[in-house]
Amino acid sequence: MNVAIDLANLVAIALIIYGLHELNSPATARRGNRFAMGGMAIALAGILIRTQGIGWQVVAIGVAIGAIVGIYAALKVKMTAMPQMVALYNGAGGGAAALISTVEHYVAHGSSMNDVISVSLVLSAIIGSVSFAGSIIAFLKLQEVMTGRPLTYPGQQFVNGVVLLAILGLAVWFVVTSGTLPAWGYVVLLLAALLLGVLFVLPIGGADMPVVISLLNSFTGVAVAITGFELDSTLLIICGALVGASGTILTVAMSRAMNRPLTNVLFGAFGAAGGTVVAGAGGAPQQVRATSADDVAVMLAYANKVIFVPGYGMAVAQAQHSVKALADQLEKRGVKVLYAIHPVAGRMPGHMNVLLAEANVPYDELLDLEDANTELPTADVALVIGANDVTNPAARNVPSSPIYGMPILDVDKAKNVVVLKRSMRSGFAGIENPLYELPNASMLFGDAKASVDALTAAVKAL
Amino acid sequence: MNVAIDLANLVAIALIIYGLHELNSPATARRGNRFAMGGMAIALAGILIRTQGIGWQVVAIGVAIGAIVGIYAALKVKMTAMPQMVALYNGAGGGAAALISTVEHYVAHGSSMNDVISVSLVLSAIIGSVSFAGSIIAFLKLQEVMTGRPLTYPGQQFVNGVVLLAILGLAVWFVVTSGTLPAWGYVVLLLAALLLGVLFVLPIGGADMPVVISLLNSFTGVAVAITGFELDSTLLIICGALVGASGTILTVAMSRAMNRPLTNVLFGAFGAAGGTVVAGAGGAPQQVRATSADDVAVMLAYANKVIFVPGYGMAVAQAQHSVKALADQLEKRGVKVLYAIHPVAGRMPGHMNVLLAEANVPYDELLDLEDANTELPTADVALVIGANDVTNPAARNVPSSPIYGMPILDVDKAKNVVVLKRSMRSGFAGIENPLYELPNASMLFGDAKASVDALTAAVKAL
Amino acid sequence: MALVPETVARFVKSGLAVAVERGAGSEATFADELYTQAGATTAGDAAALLRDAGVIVTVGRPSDAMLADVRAGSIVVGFLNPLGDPEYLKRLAAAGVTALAMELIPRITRAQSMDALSSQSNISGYKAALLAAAALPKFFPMLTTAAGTIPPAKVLVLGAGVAGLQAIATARRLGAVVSGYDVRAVVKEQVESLGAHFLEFDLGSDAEGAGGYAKELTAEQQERQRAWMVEQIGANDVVITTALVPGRKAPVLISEAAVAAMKPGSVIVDLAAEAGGNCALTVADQTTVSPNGVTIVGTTNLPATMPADASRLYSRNVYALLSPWIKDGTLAIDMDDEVAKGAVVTHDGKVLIGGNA
Amino acid sequence: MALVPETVARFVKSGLAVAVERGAGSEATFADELYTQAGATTAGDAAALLRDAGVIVTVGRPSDAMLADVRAGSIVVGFLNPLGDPEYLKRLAAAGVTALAMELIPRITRAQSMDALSSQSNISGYKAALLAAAALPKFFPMLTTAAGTIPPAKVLVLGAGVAGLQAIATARRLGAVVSGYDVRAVVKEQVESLGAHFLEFDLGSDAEGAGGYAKELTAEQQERQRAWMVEQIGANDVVITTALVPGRKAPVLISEAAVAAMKPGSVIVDLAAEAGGNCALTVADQTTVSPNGVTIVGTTNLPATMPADASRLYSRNVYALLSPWIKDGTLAIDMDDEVAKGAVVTHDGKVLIGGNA
Amino acid sequence: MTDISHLVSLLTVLLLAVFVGFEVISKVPTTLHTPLMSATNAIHGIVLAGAILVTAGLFASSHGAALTILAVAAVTLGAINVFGGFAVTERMLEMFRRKDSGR
Amino acid sequence: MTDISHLVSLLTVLLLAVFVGFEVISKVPTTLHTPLMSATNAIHGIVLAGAILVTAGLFASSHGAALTILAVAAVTLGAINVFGGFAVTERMLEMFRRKDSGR
Ligand SMILES: NC(=O)c1ccc[n+]([C@@H]2O[C@H](COP(=O)([O-])OP(=O)(O)OC[C@H]3O[C@@H](n4cnc5c(N)ncnc54)[C@H](OP(=O)(O)O)[C@@H]3O)[C@@H](O)[C@H]2O)c1
Ligand SMILES: NC(=O)c1ccc[n+]([C@@H]2O[C@H](COP(=O)([O-])OP(=O)(O)OC[C@H]3O[C@@H](n4cnc5c(N)ncnc54)[C@H](OP(=O)(O)O)[C@@H]3O)[C@@H](O)[C@H]2O)c1
Ligand SMILES: NC(=O)c1ccc[n+]([C@@H]2O[C@H](COP(=O)([O-])OP(=O)(O)OC[C@H]3O[C@@H](n4cnc5c(N)ncnc54)[C@H](O)[C@@H]3O)[C@@H](O)[C@H]2O)c1
Ligand SMILES: NC(=O)c1ccc[n+]([C@@H]2O[C@H](COP(=O)([O-])OP(=O)(O)OC[C@H]3O[C@@H](n4cnc5c(N)ncnc54)[C@H](O)[C@@H]3O)[C@@H](O)[C@H]2O)c1
Repeated sequence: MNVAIDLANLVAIALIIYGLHELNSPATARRGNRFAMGGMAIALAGILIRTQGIGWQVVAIGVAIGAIVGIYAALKVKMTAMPQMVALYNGAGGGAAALISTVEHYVAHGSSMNDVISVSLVLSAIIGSVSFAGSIIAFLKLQEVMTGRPLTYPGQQFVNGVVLLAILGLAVWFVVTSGTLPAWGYVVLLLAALLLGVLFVLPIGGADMPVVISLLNSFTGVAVAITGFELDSTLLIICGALVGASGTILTVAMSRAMNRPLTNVLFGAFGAAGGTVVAGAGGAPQQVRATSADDVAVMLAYANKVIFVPGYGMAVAQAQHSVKALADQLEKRGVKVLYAIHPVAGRMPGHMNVLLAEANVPYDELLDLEDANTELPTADVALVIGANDVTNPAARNVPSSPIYGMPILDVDKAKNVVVLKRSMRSGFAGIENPLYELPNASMLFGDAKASVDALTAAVKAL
Repeated sequence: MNVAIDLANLVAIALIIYGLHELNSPATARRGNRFAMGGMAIALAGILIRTQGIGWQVVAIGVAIGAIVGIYAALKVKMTAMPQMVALYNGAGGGAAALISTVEHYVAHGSSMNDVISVSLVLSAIIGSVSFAGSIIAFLKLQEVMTGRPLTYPGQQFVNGVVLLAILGLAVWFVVTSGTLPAWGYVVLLLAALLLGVLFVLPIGGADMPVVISLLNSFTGVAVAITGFELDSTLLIICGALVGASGTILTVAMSRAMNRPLTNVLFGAFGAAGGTVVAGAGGAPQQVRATSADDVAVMLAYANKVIFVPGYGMAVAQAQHSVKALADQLEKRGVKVLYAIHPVAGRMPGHMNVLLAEANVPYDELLDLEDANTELPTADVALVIGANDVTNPAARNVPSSPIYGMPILDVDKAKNVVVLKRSMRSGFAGIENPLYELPNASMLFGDAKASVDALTAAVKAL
Repeated sequence: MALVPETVARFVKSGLAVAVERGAGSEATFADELYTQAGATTAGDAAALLRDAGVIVTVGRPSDAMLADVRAGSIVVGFLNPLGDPEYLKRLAAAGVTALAMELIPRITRAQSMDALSSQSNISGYKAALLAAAALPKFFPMLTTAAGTIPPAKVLVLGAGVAGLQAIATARRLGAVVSGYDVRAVVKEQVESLGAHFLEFDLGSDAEGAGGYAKELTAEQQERQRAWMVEQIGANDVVITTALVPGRKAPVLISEAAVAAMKPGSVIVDLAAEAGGNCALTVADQTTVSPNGVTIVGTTNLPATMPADASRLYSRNVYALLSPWIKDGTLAIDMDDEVAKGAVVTHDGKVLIGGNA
Repeated sequence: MALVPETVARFVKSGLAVAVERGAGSEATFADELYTQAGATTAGDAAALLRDAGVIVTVGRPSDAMLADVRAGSIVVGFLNPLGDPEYLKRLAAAGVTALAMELIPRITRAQSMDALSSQSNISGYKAALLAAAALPKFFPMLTTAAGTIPPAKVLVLGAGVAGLQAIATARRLGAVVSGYDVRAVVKEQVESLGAHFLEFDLGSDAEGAGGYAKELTAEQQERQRAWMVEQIGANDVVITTALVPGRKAPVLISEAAVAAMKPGSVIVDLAAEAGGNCALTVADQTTVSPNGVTIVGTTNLPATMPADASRLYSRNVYALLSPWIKDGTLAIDMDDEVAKGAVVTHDGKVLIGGNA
Repeated sequence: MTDISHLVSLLTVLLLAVFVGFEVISKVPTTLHTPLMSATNAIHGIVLAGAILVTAGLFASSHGAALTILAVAAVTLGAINVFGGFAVTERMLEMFRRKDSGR
Repeated sequence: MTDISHLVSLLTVLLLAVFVGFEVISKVPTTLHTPLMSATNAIHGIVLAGAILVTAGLFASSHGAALTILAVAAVTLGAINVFGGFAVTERMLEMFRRKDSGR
């Protein structure tokens, strides 16, 4: 029997790893998740068989509650609240690891345990608790129960240091005494670890939460792997290590996608809720969402209709050939690409025409103002390539604006607007563009040619 | 002590895996090889310590001979003979695995062994022998001691089947008797396995040998992993499995790079030594080397000077913008790119100029015939993009040719010539181009635009 | 032709009655029937038409004879050259008309669609490059042929406003190696945004003035500029000049010495000919050849050589200008409108100029 | 100008003495000094020059008056129109000269660099597109401007040989929407290789003849072609025609009905004007306007409007033709050479034509 | 000794699993970051297995109800982690469905 | 039982190593195919370790010289595999050196 279970475990592990592999690409991700689920199911079934149903009633109760709560919440929650949901579930995992250690500790109470067990027990308790508490704070921040702003206070570093030292001291004590330290010792240890989790996440801004959650996810992975040593379970070791390692890679990738080093995210005490605040053209702060070429690439590749809106920035960057290459790449995937040409885009009449003709863009893909404004509301993405004034909604609705009354391209009516420019600087008219703050807009900063080339490469790689 | 060795082994494994990881990219490959060497050194040192020097004299003799032979041959052999060298070394590994099993078999002789050992012993003996014999045949074929042509004869399938069945039968007998079968049984098993290796490789053509060697490499990996079970060594299991798996991936990648399914390579009994024979423009067969975008990309990316030679095919494919993009990509890497414009390339005077100007190629990168022929001998690669007649050396040296006397671009004087065209069809003059058979020429078949785009992507990925 | 049938139809739709002089559109390829189809009436008697009209739209300016027929209180729209000929304005005022000078429409964002200077300059720039290519005894593009390689022509565009930029774009399209030059510093990026090269010359100060136009240079700056030009010009086969300073004589950029430095067969197209020319040897409305064989094209009204598109663009500009003021079938200029403040040069018998120009 | 200084220098270097009529190069921007610098002598007396010369290089053909001065046994090279005017050949033969007709150089690969028909056609095609753009009252390119969007001009090129392809390329560079048409089937791919559209019309047979030239169509095919053209032509603003069949009158592709189907202001540039014209209304050497306002340009010698490059290319062709026959400072035609077999039309007092043409 | 060798074999497994974890996540498009994070999250839900083992262990000998409650809490949390994690991932991946039909 | 559990742990290691092997080779440019093949080739030279173990084992009890010769042959072959393999790889990778300086 046990041999069968062992072999089933191997299958489970293979399925989980393969599932993770498939999760790498949008095309296979769903299948990958199913594989991982299958592997998990086999592994859990194996455990139930192995425990021969001892205590199945209480286990059943626990599983039932957990499954119902977990699935119900997962299905009910709004799409936008997904990140905090992930945080919560991660916290649950960390909490479970810490609880397992706690139970084991009290079961063994008094009798001394071997070094492997004592070390792994105390480590999994600490890391699990940190992950648990940290995840809850992350949840509260994202759910806006707590302010998304970084919470800092004087002497913060010192307090953190003290807590960390306390934990280390207690942990060493625990190992040295082979787990036979007085009862309060363990309790204090746990509380200190929980506190550390809270303190760790508090100073981090809401915008950076996804990176933090990913890091806590990999912490939980590590905790679970260590729990594996504690319980002598290769299953836990492997799954935990898998998550610990892949989570680390992911965390780094995520912070890189935000164009920030990880250390900056974690210890920068910097970054605010939902978007980056940058100085707008007028000097006043504008809160915009900076995005990455990879993200935009997915958006473009899975769109039905994309409208390119070229402006003077495309001309300055001489990006016309790159723009055509991107359009070709998208059209190859069945995406419909059109170009909206504003009458005064650029710096001379017909500026965009000259450049796009040079790049061999067929005339029938060029829309003039009226046609473009008919098409834009049905577009999935409006990709604004170095245009600014000609997309400024202030011309429509701010009578005091110097450009009020100029007909503009209604890019804000598209499902998504991505703006390619180098900075928040203004265009010819020298005014701020409220477009950039709209919820459906995001900015891809950088030279237009470089950005468009990056998009082409990213679309190709999908 | 042993604990230290165990931990050192973990380090060794980590180094080997990490080295393999680094071998994935040209930029880090050398470092990767060094890491793997380091890991190997640690592992071997560990083994020597563990055996406490028992029999060190004979071991030293064996190692010394092996090291001297191996390194000497590796350093002396010509660059072009590398593949057969790899085959030989691979055969050595397979042979060693088979010998280990043989020794173990005779050591245990008579006394029955447990199932894990008997199964692994017989498997590693068989697979090791197949790999050993197959590698030697591959070596002989590539070294041209034996003909590179596929050797086939009627009833081949049947003979192979009989040998395979014999091996299987003996193997089962071996396991069932727990290794206590009569002495001749094991000997016959070994011989049959060696024979199978020979029979397996004989019908495969010289051009396909690299794929076969890679497959045999992964066989040896599997044999070593199984030897690990036999000797209860995780070191051997891990290294063997690593090679078995990565070797399989590599084999598939290699046959894909040759545009042939693996089964075709192995069982096609098809493919001749050094190049593909195709019908030339005149109907007579021409022996040319077809290459892949990945290969050409590396050639281009690591070149100092590349000269593009556009012709009518670039115009037909309307590849001018793609060509410019490739040039940009190469220039970004510091490669010098020039364009050689033949006076009658294309179908109207200045045809190439019109197209390249459209793609914004700066005029000062365009070389006319004379300048181009001064530059070409110093170029690392001449990339001929849909040109044919204007590169035909027959114009220089075949007085009977209808184009004799026309000045041509001496692309054959460049270190490497890569020709992008769709087929072996002729150009305007309707004649065969002997350029394609030169040893420094290779063909990248396909529509010029598609090929150039593939090159750009491949260069970017490097 | 000041109004094309398409625009006439739009005016008619907004309730105005439009009358067109018979045959006026034929030059610009618009036959009388097209106008009647668009809802206009046509008549042969221009004087009668003028007497009836509440709004008179022309391209150039009505002659004094015509002004005699114009009703007092009516509106006249056209290129009136108010800065060049202040006397004429007095006559307009005397006639009692409200005159809108197209060249004085302020360069504010909202008025871009009314900006006939831009739309006509655009045509001039395009046509100047074509004329230069036609006049040059050589190819513009580089061509490698069996009979040898033809090097590309070198084109220099002086003054990169609307016309200059379009000339740059057109010459580049034809395959010439193009450089541009201007006194305003912002232009460098604009020239480069067309893929051309910008010639840098340090004037010591930026010459950007009001409304995006250039200021006049000091005498010393002009002298230095001309000297520098003598060095630059010889390398070019074609020079297209478009440098203007509103209300002034065009700056002379190409001295006689500079022309002498050019190779025989070279071509100069001087779009500033009407304002006195950017080249010292330019004769307005004539193509002359310098002693050393340089062709100098002193054309003054290039848009007239592309009448169909020139009329189409001009009439759209006029429509954009007037339509916001049409209410319930009548046109009443809102004199507080920023555009009116700039463009109205006479009103109620008074000359208003100086207010915004 | 048949020889430019650069080529003169090469002839001089290979040992020939070159004499140039004084002032002959000025039109093509080559001053007399350049010739003397290149090693030629210049003289004012053309008759004396002719009497002295062993080889006479011209662009067109020597007049009968000039022939009177030519030495018997000398070599004459130029466009001699041998198929169009056989009578002239007899006069050449009578003068005892060995005459090489540039237009009869065979279209073999080796002779590409001597092919003056190609090099001059190339100029014609380029210039034809420029002329059309200059004559059209509209823009070639599409332009989206504040005053509205200007649609691109539509250009149709009939006959896509050397001149036609270059016209296509040039019109496309200027931003027009271009289609091409030819009777030879291979041309489709060539037109498309320039990014233009090919108009397909099923003639029932391919009309590719010897040397890559077209064959003459049957009367029935011509009729069908003309009828089809009437349908096609109205959609275009510009038609450039280059259709030629060697030695025949040019095929009439555009009937009067077709011209009538075009919009006023449209432009036809007929490069076949000299051979009778591809358009029924073409008048050679004149620009006419049809009753419905279509401008028809019947220009016959476009290369002459680009004298510098035309001369440069032509003289390189001549050099490529003659230089293989120069040995030790004398020129002796190898009458067995395939090129000579094709191009020599009179020799030793006999007319040789019919041999290869 | 066996203890040690057992530990070494666990460490070997750990090492290899870490490598698999590092290698398996290659260039993921940014949009997959969150689903991937969520999926790995669900995978460490395997801690549920540990919680079940521990709970079962409590029943082997007698311990206080307090410990049982803690153990069941661990089971519950683990279950939330597994079930919720996979469900969330599944929902997030819904948005890539279009692709399958879209192309 | 322990035998079995030992086997299972070896199999676990095998499984993970196989995954590492699969994952570690991602998109290799074709030119690296041969060096990579050669490097993996050298890695299975670890069989030398096995050969050494076996040889040492022979000395623990007495066996015929024949077996010793076989064992030494195994050692020799293994050594050829390791040393030759790495050396060949190193030489092949020489050609990528230019890059480091070239850029
Ligand atoms: N068409 C005409 O005839 C004409 C003539 C004169 C004036 N104008 C005026 O010009 C304006 C045209 O509008 P528009 O939207 O085309 O241009 P715009 O409003 O001037 O905006 C251009 C934007 O492109 C960005 N940019 C510049 N270089 C870039 C590069 N290399 N890569 C990426 N982004 C770059 C700039 O932002 P960063 O600096 O942050 O990158 C800038 O905000 C209108 O205000 C119009 O009235 C037009
Ligand atoms: N320039 C002139 O004025 C002029 C005029 C008339 C004739 N010619 C003659 O034309 C020839 C020009 O030489 P060339 O070297 O430019 O051209 P070429 O000799 O005609 O060769 C062109 C080659 O391009 C390949 N090709 C065609 N379409 C392709 C595509 N879509 N993708 C990739 N390859 C493609 C063809 O091979 P596959 O079919 O195998 O792809 C063909 O062999 C000379 O013989 C010249 O004498 C020139
Ligand atoms: N509303 C708007 O936003 C709007 C509309 C149209 C034009 N503009 C801008 O206004 C500017 C002027 O346009 P324009 O074409 O009507 O100008 P213009 O015709 O008055 O002058 C042409 C050019 O000559 C240049 N110039 C003057 N003196 C010179 C000298 N000594 N040397 C060299 N160059 C000299 C000027 O700088 C200008 O660029 C342009 O930058 C144009 O983009 C803005
Ligand atoms: N040696 C060489 O390889 C070489 C050199 C130069 C030209 N060529 C080729 O020779 C061919 C002819 O060149 P050309 O320009 O001197 O030809 P051309 O001037 O004699 O004729 C011009 C074009 O008109 C076309 N035409 C004739 N009758 C027509 C009709 N009824 N309707 C439509 N089109 C008609 C012809 O097919 C030709 O393409 C071209 O394809 C050219 O590429 C080859």
